[in-house]
Amino acid sequence: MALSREQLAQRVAQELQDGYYVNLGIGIPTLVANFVPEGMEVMLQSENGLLGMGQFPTEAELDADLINAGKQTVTMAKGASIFDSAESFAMIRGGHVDLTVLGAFEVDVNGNIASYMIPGKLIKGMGGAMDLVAGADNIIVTMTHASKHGVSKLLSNCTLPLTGKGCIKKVLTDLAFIEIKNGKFYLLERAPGVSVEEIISLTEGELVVEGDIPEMKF
Amino acid sequence: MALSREQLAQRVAQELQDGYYVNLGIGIPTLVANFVPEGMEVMLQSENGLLGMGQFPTEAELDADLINAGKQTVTMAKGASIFDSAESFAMIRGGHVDLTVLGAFEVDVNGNIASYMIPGKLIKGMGGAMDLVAGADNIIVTMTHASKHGVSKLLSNCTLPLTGKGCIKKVLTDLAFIEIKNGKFYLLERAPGVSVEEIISLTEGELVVEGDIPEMKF
Amino acid sequence: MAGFDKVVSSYEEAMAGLEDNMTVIAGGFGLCGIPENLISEIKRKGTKGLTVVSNNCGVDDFGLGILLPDRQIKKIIASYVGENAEFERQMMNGELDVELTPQGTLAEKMRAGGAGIPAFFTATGYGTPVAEGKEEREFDGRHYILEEAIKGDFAIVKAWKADRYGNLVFRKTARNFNPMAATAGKITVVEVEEIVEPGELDPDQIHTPGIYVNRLILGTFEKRIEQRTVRSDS
Amino acid sequence: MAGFDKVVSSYEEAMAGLEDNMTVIAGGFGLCGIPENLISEIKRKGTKGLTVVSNNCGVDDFGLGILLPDRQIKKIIASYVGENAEFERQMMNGELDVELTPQGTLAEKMRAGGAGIPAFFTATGYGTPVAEGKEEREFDGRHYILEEAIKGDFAIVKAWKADRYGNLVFRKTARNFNPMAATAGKITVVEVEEIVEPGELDPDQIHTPGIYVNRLILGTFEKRIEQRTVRSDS
Repeated sequence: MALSREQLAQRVAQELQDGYYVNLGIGIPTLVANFVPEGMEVMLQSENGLLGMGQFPTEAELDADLINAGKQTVTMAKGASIFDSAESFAMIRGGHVDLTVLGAFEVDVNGNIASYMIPGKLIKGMGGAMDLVAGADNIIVTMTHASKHGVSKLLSNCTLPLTGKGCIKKVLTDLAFIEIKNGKFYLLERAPGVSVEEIISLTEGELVVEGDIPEMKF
Repeated sequence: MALSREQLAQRVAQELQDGYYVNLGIGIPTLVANFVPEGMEVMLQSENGLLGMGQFPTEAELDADLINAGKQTVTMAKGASIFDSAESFAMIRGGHVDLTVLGAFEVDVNGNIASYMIPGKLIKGMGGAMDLVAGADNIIVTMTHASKHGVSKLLSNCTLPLTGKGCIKKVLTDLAFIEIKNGKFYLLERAPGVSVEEIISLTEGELVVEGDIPEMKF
Repeated sequence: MAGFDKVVSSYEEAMAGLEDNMTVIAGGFGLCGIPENLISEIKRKGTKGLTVVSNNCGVDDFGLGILLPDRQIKKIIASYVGENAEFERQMMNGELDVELTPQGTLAEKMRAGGAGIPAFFTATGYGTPVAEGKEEREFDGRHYILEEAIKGDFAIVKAWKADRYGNLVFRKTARNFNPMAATAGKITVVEVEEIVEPGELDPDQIHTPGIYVNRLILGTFEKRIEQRTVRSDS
Repeated sequence: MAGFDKVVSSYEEAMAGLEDNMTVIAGGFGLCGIPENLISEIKRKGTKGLTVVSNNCGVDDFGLGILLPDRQIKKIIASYVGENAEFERQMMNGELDVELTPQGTLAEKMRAGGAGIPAFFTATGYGTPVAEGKEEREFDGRHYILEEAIKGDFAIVKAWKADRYGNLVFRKTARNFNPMAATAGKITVVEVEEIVEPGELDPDQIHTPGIYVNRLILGTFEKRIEQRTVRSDS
């Protein structure tokens, strides 16, 4: 069974470590915050200028001056700090964020990522995504493995305009957890009940399958 | 008569305008603050991170955490702000300071200035001087016109290592107020009682004297 | 103290001198911390052919979006331009020139413009459409592209508090691009919620020193929320 | 909250891992805002062959100057190095490598190091000895030189207040180079006058977010004054 959005977030959360500063993209990555393991603390960076993002506000707490990068109203966690956009991206570009999680349309065997533009269709802009993929060492891309029509999104070469070149090493799809190195995909884990064969068939780029591939644990 | 240190400062002060942000170098430039015309307000920038430098502290006000670029203890004027060194030089380099006054060993007809190093003798470093001369549009250099032995400091070509290239347009010496343009010195004013001939004789670089040269007024 | 008193009393005075075809740098992220009344004044003035530098372009009826119907904006340099139907129409029809710029690069370009840094290298955008026509260079085995500074004829900024000298304090994430925008305008105009006397703000806690500010005006603000998300009070 | 608690209890622990031939970036201007006890700990450790990046090198018996007698510093990158006899002796004898760097360029190089900017252009130093061996380029008819970022194995910083998460507040001109230094160390160690609990500092008023800080220690400070200048009380 393909992972649900929640399971994707849950699996990503297993990569967290106590004391991590984390930037979560819009969509599934945002859900990761709900699965931080018990007894572990992480601090969320929002690239519009907030380190230590809290939960959504109550009606009483609602503040138009306090939003996240998705433009949603939020609160601040204890120990939060506020800064300007130049400082925020100094943090990101300078590699100070421990983990970045974001979505994508496509990734390829060379660690390229396309996530911001579909020519002629979707031209909204890259926001902070190009800075995030260029600045972070530790990035997890979360995405569906293939389109509804079975077209793979894990490619030999990205077909869409790139968000970043050679910067992705880990991809979690609804079917598999994959590492990118040496110009190849390496299958690390598979979603519960998903066969290696299915993953192979839905992966267009070269996929290395070494030994027994364990199922993800939740 | 050659100008005294106080007269040099007094003449520079005539170039101030109400609302000017001013950076004053160490030595004679510092004295300019004592001659701000009545009813005029200027704000002093100190490149170690203070805009709105006040007078020296009383014993009771003395604070080791509040110094100027000359490392002297100071106070803050009303409306002062504090910032870090990167911000301070963003201000300077970005051309936001209205007037910079600093000393020099030599200037030349091309607007070059040498002020920080005498090889083999004085190697203390340029501090913020190179940033100040490169960043400011409006700079007044204050210096003695010639050495005690009558060697001119207003040259065809600076002989000492440069602090900045092609950035000086106005020089006030103890003998004359001079503009630099088109690769020449232009005599604008002479110190009271100092003859044009004396200035010519002590100026090694090409000096243009057009019409009657007025005496400075104090 | 006239020399440092930056307060003006009307929005007309605040935006005086803005002319067709100028470049305007605007603070704000989404609809948060935008100089909403200064934007309205630009609409009222009817200035045309503007190049606008801003992270976003507002929504159809609020923020910079209100300058679109009259085609006041010729070109926009932004990182994200969704949520705006008229914008999309003009962009798709080639009526509006859009230069998409990564958010961090945009912030740094504004800062550089104000700080006398004409250009800097960044890894952001290397190997992407953003890198087209730009110099590429390796430092320590990593690839970077050269990005140039941005300066504006005007910068329009929203702060929370200011003293009459133009020392600014921002509030929460309404800070965002505002401090950089403030440094990068030939004329920087700031609207605020409160103006106090010089000396009332703690010098250690001023976000933008008054040296960057030319004009200051007291405003009232709608502060529209783009994505109202709340949790139950439990 | 163990993960974000940066407080260590001894100076030995604070500087653990500092090894010979490392690069250390230090905050401070003159003797103002220097991490005086962290410097003393480096003296006590006896670490040798250090490259030190700091605006100044202290005086003979205080600040970074105390690392000179035992020849712990191999190279210093600074803007101004007067007021120090032993320094001058070592420099003149070629025992100490001195790279003079304009003050603003030095600050920007540290900031760039922390901000993932490998290099930037500046007009500062063009046509001077500082430009030797550096690329020159014209932008809009002005001349600039290319300056590269600086990063340190360690950064040593003095702040006024911090919370346990390493969020820092500086006091008056003791701020100077400290915020940039804090961003540019692989390991950033901060000593402060007061440590409070997370949540006690106003998030809008934090000068350096805790993300840059690895270790935090409570110290007591001599705060020596270099140029004591006072006026009479009249």
